[in-house]
Amino acid sequence: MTLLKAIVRPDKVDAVKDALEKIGAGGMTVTEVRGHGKQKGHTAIYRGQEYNVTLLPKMQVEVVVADSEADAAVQAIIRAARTGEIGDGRVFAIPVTHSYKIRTGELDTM
Amino acid sequence: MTLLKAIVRPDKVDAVKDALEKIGAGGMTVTEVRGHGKQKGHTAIYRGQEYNVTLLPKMQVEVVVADSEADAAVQAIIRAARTGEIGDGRVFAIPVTHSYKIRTGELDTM
Amino acid sequence: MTLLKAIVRPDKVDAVKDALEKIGAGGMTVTEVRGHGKQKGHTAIYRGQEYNVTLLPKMQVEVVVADSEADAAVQAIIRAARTGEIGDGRVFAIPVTHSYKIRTGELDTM
Amino acid sequence: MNQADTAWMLIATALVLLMTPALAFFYGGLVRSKNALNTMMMSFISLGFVGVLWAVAGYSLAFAPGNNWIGDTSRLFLRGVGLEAQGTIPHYLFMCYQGTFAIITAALISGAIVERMRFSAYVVFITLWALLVYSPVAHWVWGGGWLADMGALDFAGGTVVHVNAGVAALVAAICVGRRSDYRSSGLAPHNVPFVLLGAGLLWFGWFGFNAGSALTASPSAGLAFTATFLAPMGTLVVWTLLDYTRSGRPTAVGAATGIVVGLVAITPAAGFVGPMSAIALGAIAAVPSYFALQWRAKTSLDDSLDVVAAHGVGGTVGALLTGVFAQKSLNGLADGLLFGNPAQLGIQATAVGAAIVYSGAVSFVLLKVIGLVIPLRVEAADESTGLDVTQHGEEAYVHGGGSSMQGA
Amino acid sequence: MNQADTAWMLIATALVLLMTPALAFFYGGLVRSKNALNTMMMSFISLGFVGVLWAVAGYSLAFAPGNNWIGDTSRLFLRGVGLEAQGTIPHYLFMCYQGTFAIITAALISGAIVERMRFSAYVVFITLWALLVYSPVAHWVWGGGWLADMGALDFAGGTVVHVNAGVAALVAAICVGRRSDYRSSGLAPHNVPFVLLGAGLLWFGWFGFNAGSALTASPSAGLAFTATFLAPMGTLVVWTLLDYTRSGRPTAVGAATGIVVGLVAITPAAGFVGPMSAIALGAIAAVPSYFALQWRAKTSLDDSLDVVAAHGVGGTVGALLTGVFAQKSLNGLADGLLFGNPAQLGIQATAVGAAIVYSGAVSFVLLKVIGLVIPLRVEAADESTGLDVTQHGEEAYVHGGGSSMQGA
Amino acid sequence: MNQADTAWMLIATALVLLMTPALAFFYGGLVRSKNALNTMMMSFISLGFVGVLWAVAGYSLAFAPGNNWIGDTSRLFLRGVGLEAQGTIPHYLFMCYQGTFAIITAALISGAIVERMRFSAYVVFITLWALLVYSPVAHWVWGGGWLADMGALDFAGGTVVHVNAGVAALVAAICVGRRSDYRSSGLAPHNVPFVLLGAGLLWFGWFGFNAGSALTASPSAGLAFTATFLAPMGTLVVWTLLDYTRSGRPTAVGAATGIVVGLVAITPAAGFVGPMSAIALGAIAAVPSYFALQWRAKTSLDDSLDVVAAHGVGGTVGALLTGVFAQKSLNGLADGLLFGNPAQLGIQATAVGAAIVYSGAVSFVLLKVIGLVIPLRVEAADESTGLDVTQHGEEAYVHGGGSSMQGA
Ligand SMILES: Nc1ncnc2c1ncn2[C@@H]1O[C@H](COP(=O)(O)OP(=O)(O)O)[C@@H](O)[C@H]1O
Ligand SMILES: Nc1ncnc2c1ncn2[C@@H]1O[C@H](COP(=O)(O)OP(=O)(O)O)[C@@H](O)[C@H]1O
Ligand SMILES: Nc1ncnc2c1ncn2[C@@H]1O[C@H](COP(=O)(O)OP(=O)(O)O)[C@@H](O)[C@H]1O
Repeated sequence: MTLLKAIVRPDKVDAVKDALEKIGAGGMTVTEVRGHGKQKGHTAIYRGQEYNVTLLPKMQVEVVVADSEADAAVQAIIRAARTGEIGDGRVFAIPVTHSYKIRTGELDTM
Repeated sequence: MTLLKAIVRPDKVDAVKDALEKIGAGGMTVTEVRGHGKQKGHTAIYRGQEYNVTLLPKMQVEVVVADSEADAAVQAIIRAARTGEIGDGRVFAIPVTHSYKIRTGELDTM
Repeated sequence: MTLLKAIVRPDKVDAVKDALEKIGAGGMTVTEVRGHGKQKGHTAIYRGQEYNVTLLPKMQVEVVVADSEADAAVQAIIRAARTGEIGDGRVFAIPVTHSYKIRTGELDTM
Repeated sequence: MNQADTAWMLIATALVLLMTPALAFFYGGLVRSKNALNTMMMSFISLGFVGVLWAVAGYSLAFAPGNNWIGDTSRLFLRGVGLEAQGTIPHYLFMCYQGTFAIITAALISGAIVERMRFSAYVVFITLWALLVYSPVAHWVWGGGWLADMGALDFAGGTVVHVNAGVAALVAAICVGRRSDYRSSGLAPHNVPFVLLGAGLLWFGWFGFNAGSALTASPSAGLAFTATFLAPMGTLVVWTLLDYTRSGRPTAVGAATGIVVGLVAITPAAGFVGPMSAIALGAIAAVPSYFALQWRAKTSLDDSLDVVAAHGVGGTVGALLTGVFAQKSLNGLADGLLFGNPAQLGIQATAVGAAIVYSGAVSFVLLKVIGLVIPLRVEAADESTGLDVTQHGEEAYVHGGGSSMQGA
Repeated sequence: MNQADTAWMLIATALVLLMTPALAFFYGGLVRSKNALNTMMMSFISLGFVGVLWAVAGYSLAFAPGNNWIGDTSRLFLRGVGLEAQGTIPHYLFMCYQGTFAIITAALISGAIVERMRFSAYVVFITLWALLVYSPVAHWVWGGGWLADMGALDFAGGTVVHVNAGVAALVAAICVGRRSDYRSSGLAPHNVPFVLLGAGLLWFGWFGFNAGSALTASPSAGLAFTATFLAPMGTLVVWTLLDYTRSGRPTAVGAATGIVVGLVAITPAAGFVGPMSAIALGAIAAVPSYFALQWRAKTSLDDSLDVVAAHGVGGTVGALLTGVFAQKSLNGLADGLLFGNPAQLGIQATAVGAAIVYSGAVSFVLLKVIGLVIPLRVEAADESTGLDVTQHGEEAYVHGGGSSMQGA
Repeated sequence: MNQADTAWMLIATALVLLMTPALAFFYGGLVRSKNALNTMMMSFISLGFVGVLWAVAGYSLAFAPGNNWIGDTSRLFLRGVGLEAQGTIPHYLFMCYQGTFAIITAALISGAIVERMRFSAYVVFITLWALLVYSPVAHWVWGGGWLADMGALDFAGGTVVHVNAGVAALVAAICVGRRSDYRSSGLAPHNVPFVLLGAGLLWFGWFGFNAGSALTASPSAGLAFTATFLAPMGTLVVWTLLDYTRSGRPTAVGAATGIVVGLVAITPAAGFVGPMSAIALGAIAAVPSYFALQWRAKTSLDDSLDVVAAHGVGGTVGALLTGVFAQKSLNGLADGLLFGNPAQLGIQATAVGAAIVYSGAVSFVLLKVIGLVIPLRVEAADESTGLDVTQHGEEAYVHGGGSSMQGA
C-alpha cells in the first residue's frame, strides 16, 4: 500500500475529498500545516515593523491506498487541487507495509 | 525501524499512551487531525442550513519502534483504542530507514 | 527521495528553516504537535489538583529531499535544533517513492 | 440642565459606543479565521472615520434646524454646540449620543459584504453613506423632518438605523457580488463564542440605545428599558423552539441571532409599548426573520451575515408592529392598531418605505461611483488567501510562537 | 419617583443582565472545547425561558403580597405593574432588576452538570426551578416573607441566590451523575482567557448586583459598592497566596475563582459591613472554598465547575459572616456578633438552613420527575463526541475555512 | 451629598475597574500563546495586591492632608473614611474611585516586561511601586500637593497615570533586560481579536476614567466625555492613514494601539478643552507615538508592548498639548497657549519632568533592591518553555480534550 501525503491549498480540501471519494478511496486524514516552497510568503506588519511570513497555511491530506490505485489517486488529487499558480503544493508517495483497522483489529488488505 | 501512524478517537489518546509506555515504547508524537472513513459524519446547522460535516476530529499518534517491537505496539494500540464502533480508526506501518537523536546527534538504534 | 520528519522544540523552527534553506532544500511543511519521550513533562494545576502533563508542545518539520542530500539535511537540522538538553527531539528518515508537483502535475525529480 | 438625566445619558452614550466593538465580535466570529480581523476592522474603523465626520458635518446635517428634508450647516464643526443644555443634558453630550448611532448604523452594513470587499472602498463608502444617507434620514425622524411631522413613531431607530442599514446592506451585497466560494463550501463560523460575546455585549449596550433614547432618567426610560429587556427574551424562546422543531438541535448562532433580531424589532417600539406587548412583539418578530434567513441562504444573494434578514426584515417588522402595539396611555403620543388607531400602521409603513427608497437609491449610486475609482472587491487571489493578510498584513491567530516570521 | 435613583437602577439592571453572558464565558472557558457552546448556551438560554416566565408568573410569586411563604397571583402577566413608582423607581424597572437575579441564579446551577446533561431536560429543569424554588425563596427574604420577618440579613442574595443555587447544583450533580471520563483524564479548561474574561465581566456586573440592591443612588449603595470592590481583592490575595504556598505557582483559574468566591461571599453582607470588614470577610471566605474545592475533586462528586464550593460554601460563609461583621451604625438594621449581637448569627444560620432544605428537596423532586419524561443525560456516545455537535449541531471553533463541510 | 453625582460615580468607578481586565486582554493578545496567562495575570493580580494596599495605606498617603509632597497617615486603614460626603459623593465611593486608578497604573507597567519577568518579583514591585511612586505623585496633583499649587492641569491623570507608568516601564524594561529571543524571531501577537476586545473595553471604561474625574454628573463631565469620545477617533483616523501610506495595509493592532494612544493623550486634557481641540489633540498625538513605536522596535530596548511609546510619549504629548488647547471659558481654570497663556505650557512641562525624574529614580531603586532578594527574570529554560506553564502551572488553551494530562 501507499501513503499519499498531499500538501494543498486550504480551500482545495473539499475538492480533493470529493475527487478521492469518486475514485473510491476509503478514507482520508487531514491536518492543518504551514508550508514553504517556491511560494514567496507575504509580509506581515506588527507594531510598524514588516516581517516576512514564509510559512503559509496549507492543508495536508493523507490517504492510504492500494498500490494499484496510487496512480489514479495521485491524478485525482492533482486535478482537484491544481490552480496553476505557485503554491499549489506537492504529493508524496510513501510505502506502507501494513494497515490495520482498529475496530476489528484485522489487517487491512484494501 | 517502523513508524506506526495511528488515527484514533480523541478520547483514546491517554489510553494509547499508557499502553505504549507499558510495552516500553520510548516516545510518541501526537497531532490533531480530522478524518473521514466509514464513519458518516454528522450534520451541522449554520444559519438554518444543514451541512454535512464529513471530517471528524481524530488524533494521530505516531510512534517509531524497532521492527521487532512493531507487532506488539500495534496490538497495544489496537487494544487501547478499540470501542468496536465505526470510527475507531487505523494503524499504518511505514518503514523508517534512520532515526537520529537531535540532542546527541547520534543515529538511534532503538 | 527521503522524507525527513523532524520533531523539534517550538522555538527552533526558524533556525531549522534557515539551515535547510542554506543547504538548498526546496521546501518544508511544519505541523504543531505534542510529544513525549525522555522528557518528563511538567505538572499542571487545575482547580487545585496537580496533573502530569506528559505531552509537551513540539513542532514537526517535514522536508523531502533527494537521497543524496539526506545526510546533509539531517546534519543541518540537528545543528540548528540542538540545545543539548533533554527534549531536543528526533529526526526520522522515511523513504519516498514518488513526489509530484501539483502545479505542473509532473513527477518531481529533485 | 438635569443632573440625573446627565448621569444616565453619560453612561447610555458609553453603552452605545460599546456596541460597535460588540458588533465587531458578533460579525467577526461568524466569518472564517482568515477574514476575522478584516471583518472586525470594518466595525472599528467606523469609530474613526464616521465618528470624526459626524462631529465635523454629520451632526449639523441631521440636527441643525434646516428644513423638512435635511438639517443645515449652522452646526458645522460643532459651531454653537457647547456646555449649555440641549433638552435637559449638556449639548455636547447630546451630540456624542447621536454620533454613536451614526457610527454603528454604518458599521452594520459591513455584514453583507465581508470576506471580499476592498477595505479602502468600504471605508470611503460608509463614511459618505453616514453623511449622505444616515444624516438626512435621522433628520426626517428625529431632527424635526417630514416623518416626524407625519407622526411616524420610531423610538430608537427601527427605521433610521435598522431598515436604513438593512437596505444599504442589500444593495451593497448586490453591487459587490457574492464570494467566489459562496455556496460551494461550508463557510462555517470560525469562533462561535465570539458571536455569543458580541450578542451579550450588544444586548448590554442596547439598553443605552433604547432606554437612552428617552434622553432622560424617567419612567419613559424605564418603559423602554423594560421592552428592551423582554422583547429579545421572547425572540430567543421562539427562535430556539423553531430550531428545535426543525432539527432537534437549537444552535448557539441561532440564539445569538435571535437575541439581536429581538433587539432590532423592539428598537422602534421601545418607549411606546407595554411589557407584555414587548414580549409578543419579540416573539412574533422571530418568525419572519427566521424564515427570511433560511430562504436567503438558498438564493444567490450573498448577504453574508444576513444583515437584511436581521436588520432589514427585523427593523421593518418592528416598525410596523410599533403601529400595532403602541399605547397612548404609556407614551402620551399615539395608539396603534390594537388600541384603536389603524391609521398609525399606515404612517409606519410610509416611513419604512421612504427609508427603503432613499437608502436603496443613494447607496446604489454611491457604490457605483466609488467603484469607478476604487475596485469594490479584492483580487480573487487575495480573497482566496484571506483578507486579513492581504488587506491588513496580519493574521488573527498565530501559534507556535510566530515561528514562521522573520524580520525584514 | 427619584430620577437619580432611576438613573442608577437603569444601569444597575443592565449590569446584572450582563452577568449571565459573563457567566457563560466563565463556565464555557473551563470545559473542553467540544462542550464549549453547550456550556455557554446553558447560561444564555436562561435569558430566554427564565426571563419570560419571570414576567409571566415568577415576579408575582416572589413579589406580590401573598403570605409569609409565597407571593400571590395578583401580578401574573404583570397586571398592575406600570410606570408608577415602586420605592423610588419605576415599577417596571424594579421588576426587570429582580428578573435578572432569577435568570442568573438558575444559570449558576449549570456548572454542576455540564458536559453530560441533556439540553432539553436542563431547560425544563431550570425554568421550573426558577418558578418553584427561586421565586418562593426570594419571597421569604425580599418579598416580605418569614425570613424577612425573622430579621435575616441578606443584602443582595447570599442565601436567595448563592446558597440556593449551590444546593440545587449539588442535587443536580448527584441526580445527573458524573461524566463518564471523570477522574480518568485531565479535563483541563480549553480556554483560560475566557475564564478570566468571565470573571472580569462578572465583577463589573456584580456592582449592579450588590450596589444596585440598595435600589437607590445613596450612601448605602456606596457602602455596598465599596464592599463589592474590596472583598474580592481580599479573596484574590489569599487565594493567590494559598496557591503559591502549595505549589509555588499561583494559577489564573485560581485567581478567577478567587474573585468569584469573594463576590459571592460579600453578596449578603454588602450593604451591612464596613470596608475593613469587607476585606476581612473576603480574605476569610477564601479558605473554606479553597479547601472545599480541593477536597471535592478527590471525591466521586462530579460538581464539574465547583458550584458547590464557590457558591454553596461561599454563600454560606458569607451569610454567616454577615451575622458577624454587620454594623448597625452603617446599615441602620442590625449588628453582628462582633458588634455585640451574637443572636444575628443564629438567624443567619436559620435562613441558610431553610434555603438548603427547601432548595435541596424541591430540586431533587423536580429532577426525578423530569427524568421520568426526558432522560437527564445524553447518550454515552454523544457525551464522548461532545455536546456541541450532538445537542446543538455546531462546533465552537472551525479552522481551515470550514473545509470539512458540504451543503446538504 | 448629591444623588445624581453618586449615581454617576458608582458606574464610573465600575467602569474604571473594568479597565484592568480590559488591559489584560489588550496586553494578553499581543504576546505569544505560551505567555498569555502570565501576561493577563500581571494585570489581574494588581486588582488584589495593589487594591488591598490602597485601602490599607495608599489612599492615606495620596489623599490625606499631609504636606506638599505626600499625604499623611491619618487615613490608614480608612480611618475616618465613612458614609459622609467627600465633595458631593460618599467618601467610601471616592476612595474606591481613586483606588481604581492606582490599580491600573501599576498594571500598565507590565507591558514592558512581559514574557520574561518573574511573577513574584513583579508582584512585589508593582505593590511597592503603587505605594511609593503612585501615591505621592497622585498627592502632588490631586491631593493638594505642589503641582496642584503650581497650577498644573491634569484632568484625569496624563502625568499621574501615563507618564508615571510609562517611565516606570522604561526603567523596568532596562532593569529586567530584553527577551532572549528579542529581534531574533517574529514575536507576533497570538490573538489579535483579544487586542481589539481589550481596546474596545478600555475605551468604554475610559469614559469612567475621564468623565468620572469631574466627580459630578455635570457639564464638566459632559465636556470630558466628549473629549474622550472624539480624541481617539482623531487618533484612529491618523494612525490608519499613516499605516496606509507606509504599507497600503492598515493593521488591526495599529487601530487598537491608535485608540489607546488617543485615550492616553486626551486624559490630562479631557475636561479642559473643546471638542474640535480634542479631535486635533488626538490627531496630533498619533504622530509622535507612531514613530516612537517604529523607532523603538529597531533599538535594543525591549519595551515589549510599547508602554513607553503609548503611555510615556502619549501621556507627555497630551500633558503638553493640554497647555496648548486648554480653554478657561470651558474649564474655569486656565487658558493654554492657543488661548493666550503660553506660561501654562511651561507649568505642564514641569509637571511631566517631575514625574519622569521621581518615577524613574524610585522605580530604578525599587527594582534593584528587589533584584537582590528575588531574581527579576525567570530561568532561560523557563522563558523558552513559556511563563504560563512555568510560573502558573497552566496552559491558556488546551485542545483535544486535555488528552495529555494524567491525574498525579
Ligand atoms: N521538499 C518539500 N518537502 C516538504 N514539503 C514541501 C516541499 N516542497 C514543497 N512542500 C510543501 O508544498 C507547499 C507548496 O509548495 P510550493 O513550492 O510553494 O508550491 P509549488 O510547488 O506549487 O510552487 C509548501 O508550502 C510546502 O508545505
Ligand atoms: N485510507 C485511509 N487513509 C488515511 N486515513 C484513513 C483511511 N481510512 C481511515 N482513515 C482514518 O481513520 C479514521 C477512522 O476511520 P473510519 O473508517 O471512520 O473508522 P473504522 O475503520 O473504525 O470504520 C478516519 O477518520 C481517518 O482519519
Ligand atoms: N519513538 C518515538 N516515536 C515518535 N516520536 C518520538 C519518539 N521519541 C521521541 N519522539 C518525539 O521527540 C520529542 C523529543 O523527544 P525526547 O525524548 O523528549 O527528547 P530527547 O530525545 O532530546 O531526550 C518527543 O516529544 C516526541 O515528540
